[in-house]
Amino acid sequence: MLNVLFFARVREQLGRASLELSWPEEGLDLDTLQEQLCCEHGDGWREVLAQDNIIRAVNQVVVAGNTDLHDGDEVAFFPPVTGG
Amino acid sequence: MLNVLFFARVREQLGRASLELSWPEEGLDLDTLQEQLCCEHGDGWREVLAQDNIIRAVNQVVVAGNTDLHDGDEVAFFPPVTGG
Amino acid sequence: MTTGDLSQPAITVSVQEADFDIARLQSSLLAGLAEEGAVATFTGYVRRDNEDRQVGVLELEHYPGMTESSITDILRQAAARWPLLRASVVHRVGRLLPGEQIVWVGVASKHREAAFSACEFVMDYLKTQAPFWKKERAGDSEHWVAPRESDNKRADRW
Amino acid sequence: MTTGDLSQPAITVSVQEADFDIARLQSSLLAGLAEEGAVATFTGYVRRDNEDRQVGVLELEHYPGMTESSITDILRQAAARWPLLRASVVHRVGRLLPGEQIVWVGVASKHREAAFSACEFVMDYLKTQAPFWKKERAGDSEHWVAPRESDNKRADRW
Repeated sequence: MLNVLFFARVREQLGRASLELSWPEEGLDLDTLQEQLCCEHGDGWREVLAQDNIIRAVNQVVVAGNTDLHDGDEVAFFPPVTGG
Repeated sequence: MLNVLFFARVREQLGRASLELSWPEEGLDLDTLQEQLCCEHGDGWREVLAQDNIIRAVNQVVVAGNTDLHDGDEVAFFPPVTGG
Repeated sequence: MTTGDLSQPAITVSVQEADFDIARLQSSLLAGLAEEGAVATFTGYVRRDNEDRQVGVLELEHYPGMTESSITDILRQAAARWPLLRASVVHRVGRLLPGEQIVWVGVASKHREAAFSACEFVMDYLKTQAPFWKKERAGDSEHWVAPRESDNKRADRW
Repeated sequence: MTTGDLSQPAITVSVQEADFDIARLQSSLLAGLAEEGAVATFTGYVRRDNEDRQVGVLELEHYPGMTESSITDILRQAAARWPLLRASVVHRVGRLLPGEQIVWVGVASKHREAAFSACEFVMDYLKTQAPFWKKERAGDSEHWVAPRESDNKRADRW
Protein backbone atom coordinates (compact mmCIF):
# COMPACT_ATOMS: atom_id res chain seq x y z
CA MET A 1 0.00 0.00 0.00
CA LEU A 2 1.06 3.59 -0.65
CA ASN A 3 -0.20 6.57 1.28
CA VAL A 4 -0.12 9.76 -0.79
CA LEU A 5 -0.53 13.15 0.88
CA PHE A 6 -1.11 16.63 -0.51
CA PHE A 7 -0.58 19.87 1.37
CA ALA A 8 -1.48 23.54 1.17
CA ARG A 9 -2.09 24.92 -2.33
CA VAL A 10 -1.61 21.45 -3.89
CA ARG A 11 -4.24 19.99 -1.55
CA GLU A 12 -6.66 22.79 -2.44
CA GLN A 13 -6.02 22.58 -6.17
CA LEU A 14 -6.54 18.80 -6.23
CA GLY A 15 -9.46 19.00 -3.85
CA ARG A 16 -8.16 16.28 -1.58
CA ALA A 17 -5.66 15.81 1.22
CA SER A 18 -4.71 12.16 0.71
CA LEU A 19 -5.34 8.93 -1.13
CA GLU A 20 -4.30 5.32 -0.77
CA LEU A 21 -3.05 3.08 -3.55
CA SER A 22 -2.56 -0.64 -3.43
CA TRP A 23 1.02 -1.67 -4.01
CA PRO A 24 1.59 -2.93 -7.59
CA GLU A 25 3.42 -6.26 -7.88
CA GLU A 26 5.75 -4.90 -10.56
CA GLY A 27 7.06 -2.14 -8.21
CA LEU A 28 6.87 1.60 -8.67
CA ASP A 29 9.04 4.67 -8.70
CA LEU A 30 8.13 8.26 -7.84
CA ASP A 31 7.91 9.57 -11.41
CA THR A 32 5.73 6.63 -12.43
CA LEU A 33 3.45 7.17 -9.43
CA GLN A 34 3.03 10.81 -10.41
CA GLU A 35 2.27 9.86 -14.02
CA GLN A 36 -0.31 7.29 -12.86
CA LEU A 37 -2.04 9.88 -10.65
CA CYS A 38 -2.24 12.26 -13.60
CA CYS A 39 -3.59 9.57 -15.92
CA GLU A 40 -6.24 8.52 -13.45
CA HIS A 41 -7.38 11.97 -12.40
CA GLY A 42 -6.98 13.94 -15.60
CA ASP A 43 -5.26 17.07 -16.89
CA GLY A 44 -6.20 19.16 -13.85
CA TRP A 45 -3.95 16.95 -11.73
CA ARG A 46 -1.22 16.94 -14.38
CA GLU A 47 -1.15 20.73 -14.37
CA VAL A 48 -0.94 20.92 -10.59
CA LEU A 49 1.67 18.21 -10.04
CA ALA A 50 3.83 19.34 -12.97
CA GLN A 51 4.35 22.84 -11.51
CA ASP A 52 8.10 23.12 -11.39
CA ASN A 53 8.33 24.23 -7.78
CA ILE A 54 6.41 21.22 -6.42
CA ILE A 55 8.34 19.43 -3.68
CA ARG A 56 8.11 15.67 -3.30
CA ALA A 57 8.86 13.81 -0.09
CA VAL A 58 9.08 10.08 0.54
CA ASN A 59 8.66 8.90 4.12
CA GLN A 60 8.87 12.52 5.25
CA VAL A 61 12.19 13.25 3.60
CA VAL A 62 12.40 15.59 0.62
CA VAL A 63 13.54 13.83 -2.53
CA ALA A 64 15.35 15.50 -5.42
CA GLY A 65 14.61 13.68 -8.69
CA ASN A 66 13.20 10.23 -9.09
CA THR A 67 13.50 7.40 -6.56
CA ASP A 68 12.25 3.85 -6.11
CA LEU A 69 9.26 3.42 -3.87
CA HIS A 70 8.48 0.52 -1.55
CA ASP A 71 5.33 -1.03 -0.20
CA GLY A 72 4.15 0.99 2.78
CA ASP A 73 5.84 4.26 1.76
CA GLU A 74 4.29 7.63 2.48
CA VAL A 75 4.60 10.02 -0.45
CA ALA A 76 3.81 13.73 -0.23
CA PHE A 77 3.43 16.53 -2.76
CA PHE A 78 3.56 20.13 -1.57
CA PRO A 79 4.46 23.68 -2.62
CA PRO A 80 7.52 25.61 -1.36
CA VAL A 81 7.37 26.10 2.39
CA THR A 82 6.64 29.42 4.08
CA GLY A 83 6.98 28.87 7.82
CA GLY A 84 9.01 30.73 10.40
CA MET B 1 38.16 73.45 37.95
CA LEU B 2 38.87 69.98 36.59
CA ASN B 3 37.28 66.79 37.86
CA VAL B 4 39.52 63.76 37.33
CA LEU B 5 38.09 60.23 37.68
CA PHE B 6 39.73 56.81 37.86
CA PHE B 7 37.97 53.50 37.34
CA ALA B 8 38.49 49.80 37.96
CA ARG B 9 42.12 48.63 38.07
CA VAL B 10 43.40 52.20 37.63
CA ARG B 11 41.33 53.35 40.60
CA GLU B 12 42.67 50.49 42.70
CA GLN B 13 46.28 50.97 41.66
CA LEU B 14 46.18 54.71 42.39
CA GLY B 15 44.20 54.17 45.58
CA ARG B 16 41.63 56.81 44.74
CA ALA B 17 38.51 57.26 42.62
CA SER B 18 38.72 61.00 41.87
CA LEU B 19 40.43 64.28 42.50
CA GLU B 20 39.74 67.92 41.77
CA LEU B 21 42.22 70.40 40.34
CA SER B 22 41.83 74.13 40.14
CA TRP B 23 41.89 75.41 36.58
CA PRO B 24 45.30 76.91 35.68
CA GLU B 25 45.19 80.37 34.09
CA GLU B 26 47.64 79.35 31.36
CA GLY B 27 45.33 76.52 30.16
CA LEU B 28 46.01 72.79 30.02
CA ASP B 29 45.92 69.85 27.64
CA LEU B 30 45.38 66.19 28.42
CA ASP B 31 49.02 65.08 28.12
CA THR B 32 50.15 67.97 30.36
CA LEU B 33 47.48 67.09 32.94
CA GLN B 34 48.71 63.50 32.99
CA GLU B 35 52.33 64.63 33.39
CA GLN B 36 51.34 66.95 36.24
CA LEU B 37 49.52 64.13 38.04
CA CYS B 38 52.60 61.93 37.72
CA CYS B 39 54.92 64.70 38.97
CA GLU B 40 52.74 65.43 41.97
CA HIS B 41 52.02 61.84 42.99
CA GLY B 42 55.26 60.09 42.09
CA ASP B 43 56.50 57.17 40.02
CA GLY B 44 53.70 54.84 41.14
CA TRP B 45 51.23 57.04 39.30
CA ARG B 46 53.52 57.39 36.31
CA GLU B 47 53.70 53.64 35.98
CA VAL B 48 49.92 53.21 36.20
CA LEU B 49 48.93 56.03 33.86
CA ALA B 50 51.62 55.21 31.29
CA GLN B 51 50.29 51.65 30.73
CA ASP B 52 49.73 51.60 27.01
CA ASN B 53 46.19 50.27 27.14
CA ILE B 54 44.91 53.06 29.39
CA ILE B 55 41.86 54.78 27.93
CA ARG B 56 41.32 58.51 28.47
CA ALA B 57 37.94 60.21 28.23
CA VAL B 58 37.08 63.90 28.34
CA ASN B 59 33.52 64.81 29.27
CA GLN B 60 32.55 61.14 28.96
CA VAL B 61 33.83 60.74 25.41
CA VAL B 62 36.89 58.58 24.69
CA VAL B 63 39.78 60.63 23.31
CA ALA B 64 42.50 59.25 21.06
CA GLY B 65 45.72 61.21 21.52
CA ASN B 66 46.12 64.60 23.11
CA THR B 67 43.41 67.27 23.30
CA ASP B 68 42.92 70.70 24.84
CA LEU B 69 41.04 70.84 28.11
CA HIS B 70 38.68 73.52 29.35
CA ASP B 71 37.63 74.81 32.74
CA GLY B 72 34.93 72.50 34.11
CA ASP B 73 35.94 69.44 32.10
CA GLU B 74 35.59 65.92 33.47
CA VAL B 75 38.62 63.75 32.65
CA ALA B 76 38.68 59.98 33.22
CA PHE B 77 41.40 57.32 33.09
CA PHE B 78 40.41 53.68 32.87
CA PRO B 79 41.54 50.26 31.61
CA PRO B 80 39.99 48.44 28.61
CA VAL B 81 36.32 47.70 29.17
CA THR B 82 34.93 44.23 29.87
CA GLY B 83 31.16 44.56 30.03
CA GLY B 84 28.44 42.67 28.21
CA MET C 1 1.62 19.23 20.52
CA THR C 2 4.65 17.09 19.80
CA THR C 3 7.77 17.24 21.89
CA GLY C 4 11.04 15.47 21.38
CA ASP C 5 14.10 15.51 23.61
CA LEU C 6 17.45 14.43 22.29
CA SER C 7 20.68 14.63 24.22
CA GLN C 8 24.07 16.19 23.48
CA PRO C 9 23.06 18.92 23.35
CA ALA C 10 19.43 18.77 24.41
CA ILE C 11 17.17 19.65 21.53
CA THR C 12 13.49 20.41 22.01
CA VAL C 13 10.91 20.83 19.26
CA SER C 14 7.28 21.70 19.73
CA VAL C 15 4.66 22.26 17.04
CA GLN C 16 1.50 23.46 18.71
CA GLU C 17 -1.68 25.51 18.35
CA ALA C 18 -1.33 27.12 21.76
CA ASP C 19 0.49 30.38 22.36
CA PHE C 20 3.78 30.19 24.25
CA ASP C 21 5.46 31.99 27.14
CA ILE C 22 8.94 33.18 26.17
CA ALA C 23 10.13 33.60 29.77
CA ARG C 24 9.21 30.00 30.56
CA LEU C 25 10.85 28.81 27.34
CA GLN C 26 14.07 30.62 28.18
CA SER C 27 14.08 29.17 31.74
CA SER C 28 13.58 25.68 30.33
CA LEU C 29 16.47 26.25 27.98
CA LEU C 30 18.73 26.92 30.96
CA ALA C 31 17.19 24.55 33.51
CA GLY C 32 19.75 22.19 34.96
CA LEU C 33 22.66 23.44 32.88
CA ALA C 34 25.91 23.37 34.85
CA GLU C 35 27.21 26.22 32.74
CA GLU C 36 25.87 28.87 30.43
CA GLY C 37 26.94 32.29 29.28
CA ALA C 38 24.82 33.32 26.37
CA VAL C 39 21.28 32.87 25.10
CA ALA C 40 20.20 34.19 21.72
CA THR C 41 16.52 34.06 20.88
CA PHE C 42 14.29 34.94 17.98
CA THR C 43 10.55 35.51 18.15
CA GLY C 44 8.50 35.85 14.99
CA TYR C 45 5.12 37.61 15.00
CA VAL C 46 2.23 37.56 12.54
CA ARG C 47 2.55 40.61 10.34
CA ARG C 48 -0.26 43.14 10.27
CA ASP C 49 0.33 43.63 6.59
CA ASN C 50 2.43 41.75 4.07
CA GLU C 51 3.47 43.23 0.74
CA ASP C 52 0.79 45.91 1.17
CA ARG C 53 -2.01 43.44 1.87
CA GLN C 54 -3.74 43.74 5.22
CA VAL C 55 -3.70 40.47 7.13
CA GLY C 56 -6.93 39.55 8.89
CA VAL C 57 -6.16 36.00 9.93
CA LEU C 58 -3.18 33.81 9.23
CA GLU C 59 -3.69 30.07 8.83
CA LEU C 60 -0.65 27.91 9.32
CA GLU C 61 -0.76 24.42 7.85
CA HIS C 62 1.94 21.82 8.51
CA TYR C 63 2.86 18.23 7.74
CA PRO C 64 2.47 16.40 11.04
CA GLY C 65 5.49 14.21 11.69
CA MET C 66 7.69 15.58 8.94
CA THR C 67 7.53 19.10 10.37
CA GLU C 68 8.83 17.96 13.76
CA SER C 69 11.51 15.72 12.29
CA SER C 70 12.75 18.37 9.87
CA ILE C 71 13.07 20.91 12.70
CA THR C 72 14.90 18.33 14.81
CA ASP C 73 17.24 17.79 11.89
CA ILE C 74 17.84 21.55 11.54
CA LEU C 75 18.70 21.76 15.25
CA ARG C 76 21.04 18.76 15.00
CA GLN C 77 22.81 20.41 12.08
CA ALA C 78 23.23 23.57 14.15
CA ALA C 79 24.57 21.53 17.08
CA ALA C 80 27.09 19.87 14.78
CA ARG C 81 28.37 23.24 13.56
CA TRP C 82 28.53 25.20 16.80
CA PRO C 83 29.22 24.29 20.44
CA LEU C 84 25.69 24.52 21.83
CA LEU C 85 24.36 23.66 25.26
CA ARG C 86 20.66 23.63 24.35
CA ALA C 87 18.54 24.53 21.37
CA SER C 88 14.80 24.78 21.16
CA VAL C 89 12.11 25.63 18.62
CA VAL C 90 8.43 26.25 19.22
CA HIS C 91 6.29 26.82 16.14
CA ARG C 92 2.56 27.43 16.17
CA VAL C 93 0.04 26.14 13.64
CA GLY C 94 -3.64 26.82 13.05
CA ARG C 95 -5.40 30.19 13.07
CA LEU C 96 -3.32 33.15 14.23
CA LEU C 97 -4.13 36.84 14.45
CA PRO C 98 -1.89 39.75 13.45
CA GLY C 99 0.59 40.57 16.18
CA GLU C 100 0.48 37.06 17.69
CA GLN C 101 3.65 35.06 18.25
CA ILE C 102 4.31 32.40 15.59
CA VAL C 103 7.76 31.03 16.26
CA TRP C 104 10.42 31.06 18.96
CA VAL C 105 13.98 29.86 18.58
CA GLY C 106 16.27 29.79 21.60
CA VAL C 107 19.91 28.74 21.69
CA ALA C 108 22.14 28.51 24.77
CA SER C 109 25.90 28.37 24.45
CA LYS C 110 28.96 29.29 26.48
CA HIS C 111 29.75 31.95 23.92
CA ARG C 112 27.62 34.50 22.17
CA GLU C 113 29.15 33.91 18.73
CA ALA C 114 27.82 30.35 18.67
CA ALA C 115 24.45 31.35 20.13
CA PHE C 116 23.86 34.11 17.55
CA SER C 117 25.06 32.11 14.57
CA ALA C 118 23.10 29.00 15.46
CA CYS C 119 19.91 30.97 16.15
CA GLU C 120 20.10 32.73 12.79
CA PHE C 121 21.00 29.49 10.98
CA VAL C 122 17.99 27.73 12.51
CA MET C 123 15.64 30.54 11.46
CA ASP C 124 17.03 30.58 7.92
CA TYR C 125 16.54 26.82 7.62
CA LEU C 126 13.12 26.87 9.26
CA LYS C 127 12.00 29.37 6.64
CA THR C 128 13.18 27.23 3.73
CA GLN C 129 13.14 23.59 4.93
CA ALA C 130 10.40 22.98 7.47
CA PRO C 131 7.01 22.05 5.96
CA PHE C 132 4.76 24.91 7.06
CA TRP C 133 2.51 26.89 4.75
CA LYS C 134 0.94 30.25 5.51
CA LYS C 135 -2.36 31.39 4.14
CA GLU C 136 -3.51 34.94 4.77
CA ARG C 137 -7.19 35.79 4.94
CA ALA C 138 -8.66 39.28 4.89
CA GLY C 139 -12.43 39.63 4.47
CA ASP C 140 -13.47 37.29 1.65
CA SER C 141 -10.08 37.02 0.03
CA GLU C 142 -7.45 34.45 0.79
CA HIS C 143 -3.90 34.20 -0.34
CA TRP C 144 -1.16 31.59 0.04
CA VAL C 145 1.99 33.38 1.10
CA ALA C 146 4.75 33.06 -1.51
CA PRO C 147 8.25 32.11 -0.42
CA ARG C 148 10.67 35.02 -0.39
CA GLU C 149 13.62 34.66 -2.75
CA SER C 150 15.72 36.44 -0.12
CA ASP C 151 15.00 33.60 2.33
CA ASN C 152 16.48 31.06 -0.06
CA LYS C 153 19.54 33.24 -0.53
CA ARG C 154 19.99 33.57 3.22
CA ALA C 155 19.75 29.83 3.74
CA ASP C 156 22.31 29.29 0.98
CA ARG C 157 24.88 31.35 2.90
CA TRP C 158 25.55 28.65 5.46
CA MET D 1 18.82 53.05 37.57
CA THR D 2 18.99 55.39 34.62
CA THR D 3 16.55 55.26 31.76
CA GLY D 4 16.52 57.24 28.55
CA ASP D 5 13.94 57.23 25.78
CA LEU D 6 14.75 58.59 22.37
CA SER D 7 12.42 58.42 19.39
CA GLN D 8 12.78 57.13 15.85
CA PRO D 9 13.19 54.37 16.65
CA ALA D 10 12.57 54.26 20.38
CA ILE D 11 15.75 53.43 22.20
CA THR D 12 15.79 52.43 25.85
CA VAL D 13 18.86 52.06 28.04
CA SER D 14 18.90 50.95 31.64
CA VAL D 15 21.94 50.42 33.88
CA GLN D 16 20.74 48.94 37.14
CA GLU D 17 21.62 46.74 40.11
CA ALA D 18 18.28 44.94 40.07
CA ASP D 19 17.64 41.76 38.13
CA PHE D 20 15.33 42.01 35.12
CA ASP D 21 12.36 40.13 33.68
CA ILE D 22 12.94 39.19 30.05
CA ALA D 23 9.26 38.63 29.28
CA ARG D 24 8.40 42.11 30.51
CA LEU D 25 11.31 43.59 28.56
CA GLN D 26 10.16 41.92 25.37
CA SER D 27 6.57 43.13 25.90
CA SER D 28 7.82 46.67 26.44
CA LEU D 29 9.84 46.40 23.26
CA LEU D 30 6.62 45.70 21.34
CA ALA D 31 4.16 47.81 23.31
CA GLY D 32 2.29 50.22 21.12
CA LEU D 33 4.03 49.26 17.90
CA ALA D 34 1.67 49.37 14.93
CA GLU D 35 3.79 46.75 13.21
CA GLU D 36 6.38 44.18 14.08
CA GLY D 37 7.57 40.92 12.67
CA ALA D 38 10.77 39.94 14.35
CA VAL D 39 12.44 40.27 17.71
CA ALA D 40 16.00 39.11 18.30
CA THR D 41 17.30 39.08 21.85
CA PHE D 42 20.48 38.27 23.64
CA THR D 43 20.82 37.47 27.33
CA GLY D 44 24.23 37.23 28.95
CA TYR D 45 24.75 35.28 32.19
CA VAL D 46 27.54 35.32 34.76
CA ARG D 47 29.86 32.42 33.97
CA ARG D 48 30.43 29.75 36.60
CA ASP D 49 34.03 29.56 35.53
CA ASN D 50 36.15 31.73 33.28
CA GLU D 51 39.42 30.52 31.75
CA ASP D 52 39.46 27.66 34.28
CA ARG D 53 38.99 29.92 37.28
CA GLN D 54 35.90 29.29 39.40
CA VAL D 55 33.82 32.44 39.79
CA GLY D 56 32.42 33.05 43.27
CA VAL D 57 31.10 36.57 42.85
CA LEU D 58 31.30 38.97 39.94
CA GLU D 59 31.54 42.70 40.64
CA LEU D 60 30.56 44.98 37.83
CA GLU D 61 31.84 48.55 37.99
CA HIS D 62 30.70 51.24 35.56
CA TYR D 63 31.16 54.94 34.81
CA PRO D 64 27.81 56.53 35.70
CA GLY D 65 26.70 58.85 32.94
CA MET D 66 29.21 57.78 30.32
CA THR D 67 28.01 54.17 30.42
CA GLU D 68 24.42 55.16 29.62
CA SER D 69 25.42 57.65 26.93
CA SER D 70 27.81 55.23 25.23
CA ILE D 71 25.11 52.52 25.10
CA THR D 72 22.64 55.06 23.72
CA ASP D 73 25.21 55.92 21.07
CA ILE D 74 25.69 52.24 20.19
CA LEU D 75 21.91 51.83 19.78
CA ARG D 76 21.71 54.96 17.63
CA GLN D 77 24.46 53.61 15.40
CA ALA D 78 22.52 50.35 15.04
CA ALA D 79 19.34 52.27 14.21
CA ALA D 80 21.21 54.23 11.55
CA ARG D 81 22.45 51.01 9.90
CA TRP D 82 19.31 48.84 10.03
CA PRO D 83 15.58 49.58 9.85
CA LEU D 84 14.65 49.05 13.49
CA LEU D 85 11.37 49.60 15.29
CA ARG D 86 12.74 49.49 18.84
CA ALA D 87 16.02 48.66 20.51
CA SER D 88 16.70 48.22 24.18
CA VAL D 89 19.62 47.38 26.47
CA VAL D 90 19.52 46.51 30.15
CA HIS D 91 22.87 46.03 31.86
CA ARG D 92 23.36 45.20 35.51
CA VAL D 93 26.09 46.52 37.78
CA GLY D 94 27.18 45.67 41.32
CA ARG D 95 27.56 42.20 42.84
CA LEU D 96 26.33 39.29 40.75
CA LEU D 97 26.42 35.55 41.35
CA PRO D 98 27.29 32.84 38.81
CA GLY D 99 24.31 31.99 36.63
CA GLU D 100 22.65 35.39 37.15
CA GLN D 101 21.57 37.53 34.21
CA ILE D 102 23.97 40.39 33.39
CA VAL D 103 22.80 41.90 30.16
CA TRP D 104 19.79 41.84 27.84
CA VAL D 105 19.66 43.27 24.35
CA GLY D 106 16.36 43.27 22.45
CA VAL D 107 15.76 44.52 18.94
CA ALA D 108 12.42 44.68 17.10
CA SER D 109 12.26 45.05 13.36
CA LYS D 110 9.91 44.18 10.52
CA HIS D 111 12.48 41.73 9.24
CA ARG D 112 14.64 39.18 10.98
CA GLU D 113 17.82 40.09 9.08
CA ALA D 114 17.85 43.56 10.63
CA ALA D 115 16.89 42.27 14.08
CA PHE D 116 19.66 39.66 14.17
CA SER D 117 22.36 41.92 12.73
CA ALA D 118 21.55 44.85 15.00
CA CYS D 119 21.37 42.66 18.11
CA GLU D 120 24.77 41.13 17.38
CA PHE D 121 26.28 44.51 16.49
CA VAL D 122 25.04 46.00 19.77
CA MET D 123 26.54 43.14 21.79
CA ASP D 124 29.88 43.42 19.99
CA TYR D 125 30.02 47.16 20.67
CA LEU D 126 28.84 46.81 24.26
CA LYS D 127 31.72 44.43 24.89
CA THR D 128 34.32 46.81 23.50
CA GLN D 129 32.93 50.36 23.91
CA ALA D 130 30.74 50.66 26.99
CA PRO D 131 32.60 51.48 30.21
CA PHE D 132 31.95 48.45 32.39
CA TRP D 133 34.63 46.49 34.23
CA LYS D 134 34.26 42.99 35.63
CA LYS D 135 36.10 41.74 38.68
CA GLU D 136 35.80 38.10 39.67
CA ARG D 137 36.16 37.04 43.28
CA ALA D 138 36.58 33.49 44.53
CA GLY D 139 37.47 32.96 48.16
CA ASP D 140 40.25 35.41 49.02
CA SER D 141 41.43 35.98 45.49
CA GLU D 142 40.21 38.63 43.12
CA HIS D 143 40.89 39.15 39.49
CA TRP D 144 40.03 41.87 36.98
CA VAL D 145 38.68 40.21 33.87
CA ALA D 146 40.90 40.85 30.85
CA PRO D 147 39.33 41.94 27.57
CA ARG D 148 39.17 39.17 24.98
CA GLU D 149 41.10 39.85 21.79
CA SER D 150 38.34 38.03 19.91
CA ASP D 151 35.85 40.66 21.13
CA ASN D 152 37.88 43.42 19.51
CA LYS D 153 38.08 41.45 16.28
CA ARG D 154 34.34 40.90 16.27
CA ALA D 155 33.63 44.58 16.81
CA ASP D 156 36.01 45.43 13.96
CA ARG D 157 33.91 43.39 11.51
CA TRP D 158 31.13 45.95 11.34
